[in-house]
Amino acid sequence: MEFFFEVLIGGLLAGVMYDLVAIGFVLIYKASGVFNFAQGAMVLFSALTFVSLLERGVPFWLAFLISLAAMLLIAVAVERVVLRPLVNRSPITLFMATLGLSYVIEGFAQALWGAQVHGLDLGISDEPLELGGMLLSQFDIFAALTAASLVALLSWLFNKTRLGLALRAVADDPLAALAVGIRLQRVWVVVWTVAGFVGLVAGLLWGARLGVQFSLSLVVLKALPVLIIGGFTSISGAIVGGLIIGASEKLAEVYLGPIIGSGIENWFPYGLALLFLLVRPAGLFGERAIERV
Amino acid sequence: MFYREAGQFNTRYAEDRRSFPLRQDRHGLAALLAVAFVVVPWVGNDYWLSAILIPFLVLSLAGLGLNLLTGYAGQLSLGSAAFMAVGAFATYNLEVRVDGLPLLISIALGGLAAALVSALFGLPSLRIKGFYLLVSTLAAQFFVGWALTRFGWFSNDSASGVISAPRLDIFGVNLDAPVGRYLLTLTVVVALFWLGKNLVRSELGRQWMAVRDMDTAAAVIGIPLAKTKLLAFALSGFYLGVAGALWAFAYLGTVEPHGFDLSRSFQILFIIIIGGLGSLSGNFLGAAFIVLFPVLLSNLASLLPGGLIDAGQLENLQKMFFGALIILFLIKEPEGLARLWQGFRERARRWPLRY
Amino acid sequence: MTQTAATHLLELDNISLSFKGVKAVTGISFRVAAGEICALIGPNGAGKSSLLNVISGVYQPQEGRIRFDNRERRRMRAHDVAVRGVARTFQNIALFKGMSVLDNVLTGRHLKRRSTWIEQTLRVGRAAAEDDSQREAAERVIAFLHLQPWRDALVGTLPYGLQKRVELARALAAEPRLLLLDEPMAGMNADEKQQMSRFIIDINRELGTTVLLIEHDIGVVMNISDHVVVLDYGRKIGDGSPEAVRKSPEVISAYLGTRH
Amino acid sequence: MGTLIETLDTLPHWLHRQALEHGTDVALRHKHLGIWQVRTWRQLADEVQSLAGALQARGFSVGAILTIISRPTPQAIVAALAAQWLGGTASLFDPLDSPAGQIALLGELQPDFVLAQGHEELLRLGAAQVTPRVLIYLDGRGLSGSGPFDRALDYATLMGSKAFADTVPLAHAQQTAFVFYRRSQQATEAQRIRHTELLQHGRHLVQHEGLGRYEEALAARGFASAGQARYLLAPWLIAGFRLNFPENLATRDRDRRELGPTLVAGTRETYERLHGYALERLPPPGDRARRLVDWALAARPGALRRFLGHWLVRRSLRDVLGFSRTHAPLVVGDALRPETQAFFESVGIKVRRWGDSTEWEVPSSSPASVTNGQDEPHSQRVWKEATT
Repeated sequence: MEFFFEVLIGGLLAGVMYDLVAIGFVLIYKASGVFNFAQGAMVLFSALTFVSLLERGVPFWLAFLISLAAMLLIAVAVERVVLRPLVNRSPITLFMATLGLSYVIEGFAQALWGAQVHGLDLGISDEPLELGGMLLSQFDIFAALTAASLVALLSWLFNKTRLGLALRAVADDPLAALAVGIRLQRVWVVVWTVAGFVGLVAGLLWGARLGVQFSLSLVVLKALPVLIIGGFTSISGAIVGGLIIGASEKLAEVYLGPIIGSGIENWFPYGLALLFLLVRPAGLFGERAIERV
Repeated sequence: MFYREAGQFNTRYAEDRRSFPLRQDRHGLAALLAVAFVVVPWVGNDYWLSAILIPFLVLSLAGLGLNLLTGYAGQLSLGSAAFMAVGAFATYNLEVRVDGLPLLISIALGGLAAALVSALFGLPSLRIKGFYLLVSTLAAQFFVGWALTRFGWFSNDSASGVISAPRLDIFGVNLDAPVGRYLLTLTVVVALFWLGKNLVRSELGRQWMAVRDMDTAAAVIGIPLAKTKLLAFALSGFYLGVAGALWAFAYLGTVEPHGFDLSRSFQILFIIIIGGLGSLSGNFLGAAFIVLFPVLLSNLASLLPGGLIDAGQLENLQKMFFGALIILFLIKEPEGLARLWQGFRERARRWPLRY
Repeated sequence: MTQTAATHLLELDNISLSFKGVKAVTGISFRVAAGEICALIGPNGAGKSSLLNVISGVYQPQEGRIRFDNRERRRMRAHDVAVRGVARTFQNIALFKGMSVLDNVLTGRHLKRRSTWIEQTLRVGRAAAEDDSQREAAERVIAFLHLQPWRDALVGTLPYGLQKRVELARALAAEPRLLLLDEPMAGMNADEKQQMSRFIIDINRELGTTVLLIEHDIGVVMNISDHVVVLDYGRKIGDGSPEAVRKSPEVISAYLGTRH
Repeated sequence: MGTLIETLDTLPHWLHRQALEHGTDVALRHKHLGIWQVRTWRQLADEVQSLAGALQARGFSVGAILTIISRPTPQAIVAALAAQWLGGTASLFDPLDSPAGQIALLGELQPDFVLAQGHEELLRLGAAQVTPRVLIYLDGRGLSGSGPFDRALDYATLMGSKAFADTVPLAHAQQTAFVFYRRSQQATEAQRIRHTELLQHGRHLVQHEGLGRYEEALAARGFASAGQARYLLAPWLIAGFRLNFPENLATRDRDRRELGPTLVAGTRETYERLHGYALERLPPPGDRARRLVDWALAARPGALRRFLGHWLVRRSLRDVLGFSRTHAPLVVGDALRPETQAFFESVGIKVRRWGDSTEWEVPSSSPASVTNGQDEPHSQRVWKEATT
């Protein structure tokens, strides 16, 4: 039983990592209705930039700011080159565009910084910590706290600031938002930058875990089921979804693994997401639109 | 501009239904086939046959497979490679476990197996739409990959999961030589494209497009959405399965799950985006582009002073270029190269008049 | 086209429909006689389209019964309704934009197909002969609505008025017994309206198709319909001959109330 | 043909001959329901005879006039030939002419036998207060329950009842084959053409232009002109080539390109419309493409220009206009305007003129003077005029 909880908590904490990626998705999806497949590439790019700067002796905070600036540039470029020309095209088209975008960013990141694996040490020891008779990784807890503060920051951003207001307006009804003089383009740039920022944080945490390398961009594939379960339009949904996925895949690995074979965690989330889809197509927190003809 | 259409008119519907209504086009096609079947095997060297033409043909076929599902029936899929894998492994197992089974039969059966798997993963499409469906197809991608590596039975318990394909024999004729493999591939591809052409021009093809363009209206007309979608998945799966078998047997000569990973699925998606969604010829154009462009790029790089661009950088450049190209096509010409060609042709037919 | 009240093709009995608790239609009952042109009118948001969607099986009513051709139904999916011989057009055109006019019309006839997709793909059996008959029937519809010049055009490229006509053609191609038209003349100029009403009358007279249509242009409605049903806020406030309805004070007030 | 011609001195006789000798050859094509529907000479002759039978059964006799108000359609041709088969006359009206004038004309003529295309044409008859003895319509669309025409007969059902007329034509050379009417300010003028005259001109054209059995002719405009009767119908029956009808006015240009007629017997309007059609669709002046076109179409080109111009522009322009197989481009009646003539020549089409010699005359007894057509049916009157 003890063991079970350990696994569960471990899973939940791992789920936090998924949350960090998923939140980026939700932001962009809410603001521009794009399912941004390039989020993973953004994570990779930001982390890679950060690490490489660090390795070239740039101080931590400066490297962080520069990477952030880089994400801003990307956001501007994306808005100019991808979003604006493709405005009011079908979601599928936009998705495929972000697929292309992810190729561009990944290629660019590796062309710029090389493809080798970079170690990243954020100075948090990873030795387990005894809590209530359970061994928990300090790092995971740190990650959880970061995620929590990030979410707090975002919710403040969206509920208390004018930008947040504008964003929600755009999310509800782009045309109306335009009508009341909200500049869609600017909102998009800001949101993509924020998503980039979230990506950077996620990149650092993931990078410190697995080392900063190409495989970072694959976390995007984990985020999809998270969103399906949580619903594309709700941050809290994304968080819950992430926790569910994290916990369930760990549990599955530990308890189902021995029966049907190891390595199931790379498809298990999808199976789970499918079940959710068939039962609740709009996800836990997403609202479903009734089709009018 | 070199068309001469005056005097080409139809007195029967059958004539009007031909897919190449113009005499010039029919002759052109005949010439093309003659070249492909007679001239190429004659003049083509091994490198061109086995490194360029065979993968080009197989990828065209795979493109058609995905195009049936995405371009015609409007169901987006990222699991193409999985169904190719199923086709490849099913064919392999039939070859090694059922002795005396003719190669073509086992390829067809391999395709059938892929069709079943594809239809299975298509089931969710009855409830969900758009990129929610990605979940299902990605699930296929990862699950199949996992299952094939996890269970040794599929790879006949070979240690690495990598297995070499058995000899290619058809009616006792050995086809292991590049020419043989090329002709085998070409024959299968031509036959399946002919069927595909009939398919998309049949009632079913129209139903697919109806579901793609406006599914509520399709339902009101009385089109059974479930059956239509599942058939799209199944037939797409069949084509991909056969393509997978050819990829393993005629091109690589080995069968391994990693050859059918997610990036392969993306590659096939790119083929139909560049070539043209909802077009048959587009698959050839897209595949040609995907196959030839890297060759071209590396040749260009080799022209530069040595070491200026190493292989890794080349790959990155390639990636960026493809990505940019996808975005460009989605913005400028969502219907791909095929549409560009068709537009040019239409103008040529009307020239010098504008409309 | 006056019919004896005995032969009713369509009977709605106390239909109610609501979205998330919001009532769209409440307790609507009326009957459409075989062979008549029946108009469904009312201010915007009166629930006309919702009612049409109920009849064609796009929405399922929470209450009420529908009798079509003396077969009663509680719930029925759009597909079954089509099989029974009901075809429709949509308020905001729902054509297959990526297909040619001819293909749209042919698709409208797909219920008339007998050969399987395998026969068609392998070009064996009855497929070819059937292709001919289907094509000829489709061509007759195209000729009936004077669409020959645009036979091979992609519908997405056609002007609005023509698209409306193509959609009518697609519905007609199914050889329906009941034709539901949701604002067939919306956004048309006078000439186009004139032409469209001519087509609708011809369809009714020449092919004997029963027509139930929604239209805002009262002038047109009074001209072409044998029978008018008036809705307001999801309730029926008028039902009868054009003259009778025109005189009904309730209808007049409803219209004056919501002039737009 | 030599010796035959003496015995073959009317249009119906030629039809008869073609049906006997080349029964299975294509006589007519009509683009209908998306494809070119074919009628062989045998089928055509049968159709003519059964319509003739139907007319005869309803009192249409030698010298009577069948008034045909229709666009060029196979049925219109059949009707004209049927009338002539019975030794009668066909009087052609083009529905595209101004309604007002036509209504007045019909009102005066009070025809006894009428074949009208459809609703529109019937309405004109109604407006002209014409109540023919026999009224046949081709397209019953919109007729149900429209008042005075409940006695009208449907062409299709008429054909269904196979009442064949005598298997040899009753026509003879001196009878009027066609009569055309028009209103000038003073009076109504008529134009009568006898079979002999028609065949003489037709034969002349056939020989002079060297027309054979395999010509393809497109009949896009109305027949409501004597010229067309002389230079299209007569040659068609004599040479036995194929007469083709476009799907409708809107599609005639596409249909012409599909068909690629070898013989174009058009009126001045035909060519000028086509000229306008081309000008409107060529690249806009000043555009680079347009400069190429103009360069290629310039008069008196040198060798290079002739070669390049042919391959780059003229050949394809001829084709889109549907003229790439045309070896007999004829204009019947008035000559073309110089610029039109020049345009077609620059594309490589030398349009040849065949003047129309029939003069208009005011009928000896002007129909207007006859108060009641009952005592002396219109048809009788014309028959007198035709035979005296």
